[in-house]
Amino acid sequence: MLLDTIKKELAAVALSTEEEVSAEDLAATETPETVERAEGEAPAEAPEGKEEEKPRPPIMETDYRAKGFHLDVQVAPDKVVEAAKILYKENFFIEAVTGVDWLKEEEFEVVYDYNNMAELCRVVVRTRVPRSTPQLPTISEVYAGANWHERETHDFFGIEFMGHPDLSPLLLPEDADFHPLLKDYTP
Amino acid sequence: MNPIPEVLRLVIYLTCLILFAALNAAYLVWVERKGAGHIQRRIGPKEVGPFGLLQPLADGIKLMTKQLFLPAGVDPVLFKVAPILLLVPAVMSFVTIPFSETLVARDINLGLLMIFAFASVNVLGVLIGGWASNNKYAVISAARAVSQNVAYEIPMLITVITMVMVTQTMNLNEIVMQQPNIFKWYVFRFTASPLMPVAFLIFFICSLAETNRAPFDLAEAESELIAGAYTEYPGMGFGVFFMGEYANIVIGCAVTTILFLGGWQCPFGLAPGWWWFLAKLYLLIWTVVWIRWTYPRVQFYALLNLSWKVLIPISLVNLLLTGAMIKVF
Amino acid sequence: MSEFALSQTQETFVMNLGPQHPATHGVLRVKLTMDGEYVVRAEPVLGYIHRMHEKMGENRTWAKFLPNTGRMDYLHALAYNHGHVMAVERAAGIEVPERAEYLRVITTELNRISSHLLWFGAFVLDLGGFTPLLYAFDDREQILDLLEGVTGSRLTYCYYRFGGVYNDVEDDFLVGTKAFISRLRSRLPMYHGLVTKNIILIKRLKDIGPIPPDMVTRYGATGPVARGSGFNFDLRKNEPYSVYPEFDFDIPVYTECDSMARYMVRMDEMEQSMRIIEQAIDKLPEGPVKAKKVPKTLKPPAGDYYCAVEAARGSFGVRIVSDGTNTPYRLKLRSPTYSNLSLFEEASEGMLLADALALMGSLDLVIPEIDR
Amino acid sequence: MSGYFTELFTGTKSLAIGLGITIKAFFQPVVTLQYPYETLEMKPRFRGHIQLTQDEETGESKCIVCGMCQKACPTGCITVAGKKPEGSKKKALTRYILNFTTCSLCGQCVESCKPNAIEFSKDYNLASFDKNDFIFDLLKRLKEKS
Repeated sequence: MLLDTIKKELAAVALSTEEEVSAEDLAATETPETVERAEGEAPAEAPEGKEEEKPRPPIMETDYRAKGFHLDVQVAPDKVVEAAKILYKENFFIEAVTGVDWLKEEEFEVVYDYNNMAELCRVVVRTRVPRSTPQLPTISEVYAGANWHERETHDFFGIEFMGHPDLSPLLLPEDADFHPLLKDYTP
Repeated sequence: MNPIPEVLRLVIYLTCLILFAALNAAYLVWVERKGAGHIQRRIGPKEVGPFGLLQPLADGIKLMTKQLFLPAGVDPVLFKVAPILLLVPAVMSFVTIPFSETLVARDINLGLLMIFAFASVNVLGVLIGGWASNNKYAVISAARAVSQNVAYEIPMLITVITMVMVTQTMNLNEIVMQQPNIFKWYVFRFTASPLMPVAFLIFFICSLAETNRAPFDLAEAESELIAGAYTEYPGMGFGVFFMGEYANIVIGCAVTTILFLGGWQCPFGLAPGWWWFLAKLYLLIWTVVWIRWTYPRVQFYALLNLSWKVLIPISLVNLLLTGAMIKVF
Repeated sequence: MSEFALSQTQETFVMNLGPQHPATHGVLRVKLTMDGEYVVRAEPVLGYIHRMHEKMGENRTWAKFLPNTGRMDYLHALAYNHGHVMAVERAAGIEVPERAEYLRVITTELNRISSHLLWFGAFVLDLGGFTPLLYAFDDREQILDLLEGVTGSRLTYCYYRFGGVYNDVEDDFLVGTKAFISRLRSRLPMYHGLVTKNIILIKRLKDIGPIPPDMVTRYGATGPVARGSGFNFDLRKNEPYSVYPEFDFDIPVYTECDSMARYMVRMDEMEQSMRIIEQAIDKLPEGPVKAKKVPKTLKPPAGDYYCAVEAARGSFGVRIVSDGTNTPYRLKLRSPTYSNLSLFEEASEGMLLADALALMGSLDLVIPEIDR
Repeated sequence: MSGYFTELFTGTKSLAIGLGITIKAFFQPVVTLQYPYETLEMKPRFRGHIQLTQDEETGESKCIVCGMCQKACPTGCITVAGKKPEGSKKKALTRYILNFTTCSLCGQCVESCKPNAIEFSKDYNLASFDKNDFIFDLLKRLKEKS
């Protein structure tokens, strides 16, 4: 099955929990479930017991019916290109690239959505970059379609994709120097 | 012998012809819009006057009262000359058109030749207009118009040569007189060449292409080139272009009528006169309108392919066949 | 016509196609570098009606984002409603009654037909034929009337709610829909006679604007663009959502990769949508149209969720990142045409201007959806 | 070579079919509605701007000033105010302002209204040169109606 094959192949690039895990990376592998909004009006919703849960494995199959995707892979920022190459070899196509601003953890999460046309298999590749130096390599050489998605992510979050051919604002005005989807952005 | 001096007669005729061309342009727009409306199952203009009949007047007033400004960077002389260059040859061509046996401004022996001489000039109007506009869309349009006209002049003239071989005259009135009834119309003159209906079609298609009409309206393809060579023209500059376009359509259809459909002759040999000519003319013009609102636009290479691969070979075959027929019979 | 070799020494000029141009159907600007009539480089410039829906989503509750979804793809607004509603239902674990699902399918498929009809007209208009546009509008108007009777609006629908639909349909809608389907069935041969089989149109679309399968994968193109390049990929079949598995329908796939293939895919899809609607009306169960247990203030458990639907132009995906509060932490909207248009630059290289516009028309652009 | 003639023939035939279709349409009745002279009746569910419903007995508004519509509105275009009259338990509506310029007609206010105090109107002729014309005082409109 495609899911098993791709899981096996992606395990090579997924963030490994045993070796070379710095304190920062540990935070990265933490489940986003424990995150609460800074000024949420109703903070009591997240159950207390959740914090005792183990950190999420870097590569895991998710419950498709509940989540909407099959495989969730955490990779180091410099491994996204390798992951993209593996997925490209298996004829996956890129659906979207986007970012999430985790203000509390001072990190950006960059999320790559892949899907396969032959057999339904949605793979989510995520990586975390520090908010102060949001840099990671571009995958637009593997997936030409990622070009615009990365430009859009750069527009909205200011995440820099190293080696990207043209990171000028795409959806925002040409002279825009702001990044509206940052949680601390005020117009 | 003639009560009216020749010069005065010509002036009167010319005035009437210019009026005829202008009125035709105005009301052909109305016919076009009304026809398009009903073909698309709506009614078209209806507000100004009964059935929208005064709409052309309103449009004309609007165009005339608009400011005639020169866009930045245009060539001021050529920009103004271009619309006239399109309209004048068209009006000039009317001079030799026989509306009836006697109703003709100047019955000259080389009428057919003169019309085609003028027809070749009018493309200059589009070319100069497009060039002078200092607009990239207009330049592309001008280039398209010229190459299209050159490509379609060839099959058209080959067909005309065939016709001249058959009629043995270039006098339009004489050509009409050779076709007294429907069986003697050149479109059905199978004794001259069995390919006569095809020749008629070729000539009609070529006149569509020569007048930049849909589906050959590449020069003003509105979904590609906005309004082509006319993009920059304001007010009456555009209006004159428009008049020239429609005058060209009338000329094209008039020549088709004269060459193939017996001009002012009645199909049944009864009461020949200008009314028959006009009836046939407007029937053809209606066909032009009908075609416009039916087909999508052809692509440029398809246009040239049609000319070089279909129209020219067939018209050449027709030419040879006609020559052989004349030789044999 | 890509055999034309571009020479380096030749002079090129830059032409702006848009933001106001008849062929872009909205405020899209394409910066064309032209060599005569040949396109050397076509660079789409986006963002003229960018409204930052994603930020708006972060600042309002889940339910308050509903009207926004209808304003992205104004031609297939109900699919966008559906995508958002389904994503939130998945996150919050809301069960939808069966009748509501059927109503969603009927209305969204009607909307899909109306979207394809408008595309059909506008595409032929791009190619210079004006009349088919108004014939298509005539039919589309019937759909809008039907949908107006149900949803209350004609274009930017806001009909689906979390756990169901806004209100139940009446019988005259079902009768009217059936009448419309038999009407459209009789009109489609007319469209094919007037347009599809027309030699001029065939000459303009056949082998024009090839999008090879490899390009589809690299750019992530979906919808009719992928299906015209030989991919049997339709989320209604591949990722069966709602009650689509209950129906018997086919996915039209053409392997020619040219503009004609994309054209045929959409024309055939209309017929398939009609089949779905007919079956849905026949099977329509009785029951409530709204789930009972929908909390007033939705607070989906924290985590991220993805949900995609097949809109008229491709797969529309909604990624939700919830932090357990009543507003989304992050709402990512993946619009299909954004990916579809991004391949235009590569696909249009070396084409004639008119062919490039035919290719652009065959991608079926809706600019508000690209710009979001 | 035979392909050449086949294409010529089928092409000409397809063009003739096209002409036949358009000329048939030419003689068919028009389908458009001559708008200012003819109008359609609005569908019962047509969503115009909202208006207050009338209590059949009292002729007053049914509104209980709970503020649910104001809360449900995505764009915040509804402003409701009310106060308790002397000796009454229930609040009475004193002001209901709809800023129609930002309304997106989503229907969430009508849906959220428990006492059915608001409904969609059937007005669609709403063009105006002045933006202020679209800030509706619905209570005033209700009084004018009754």
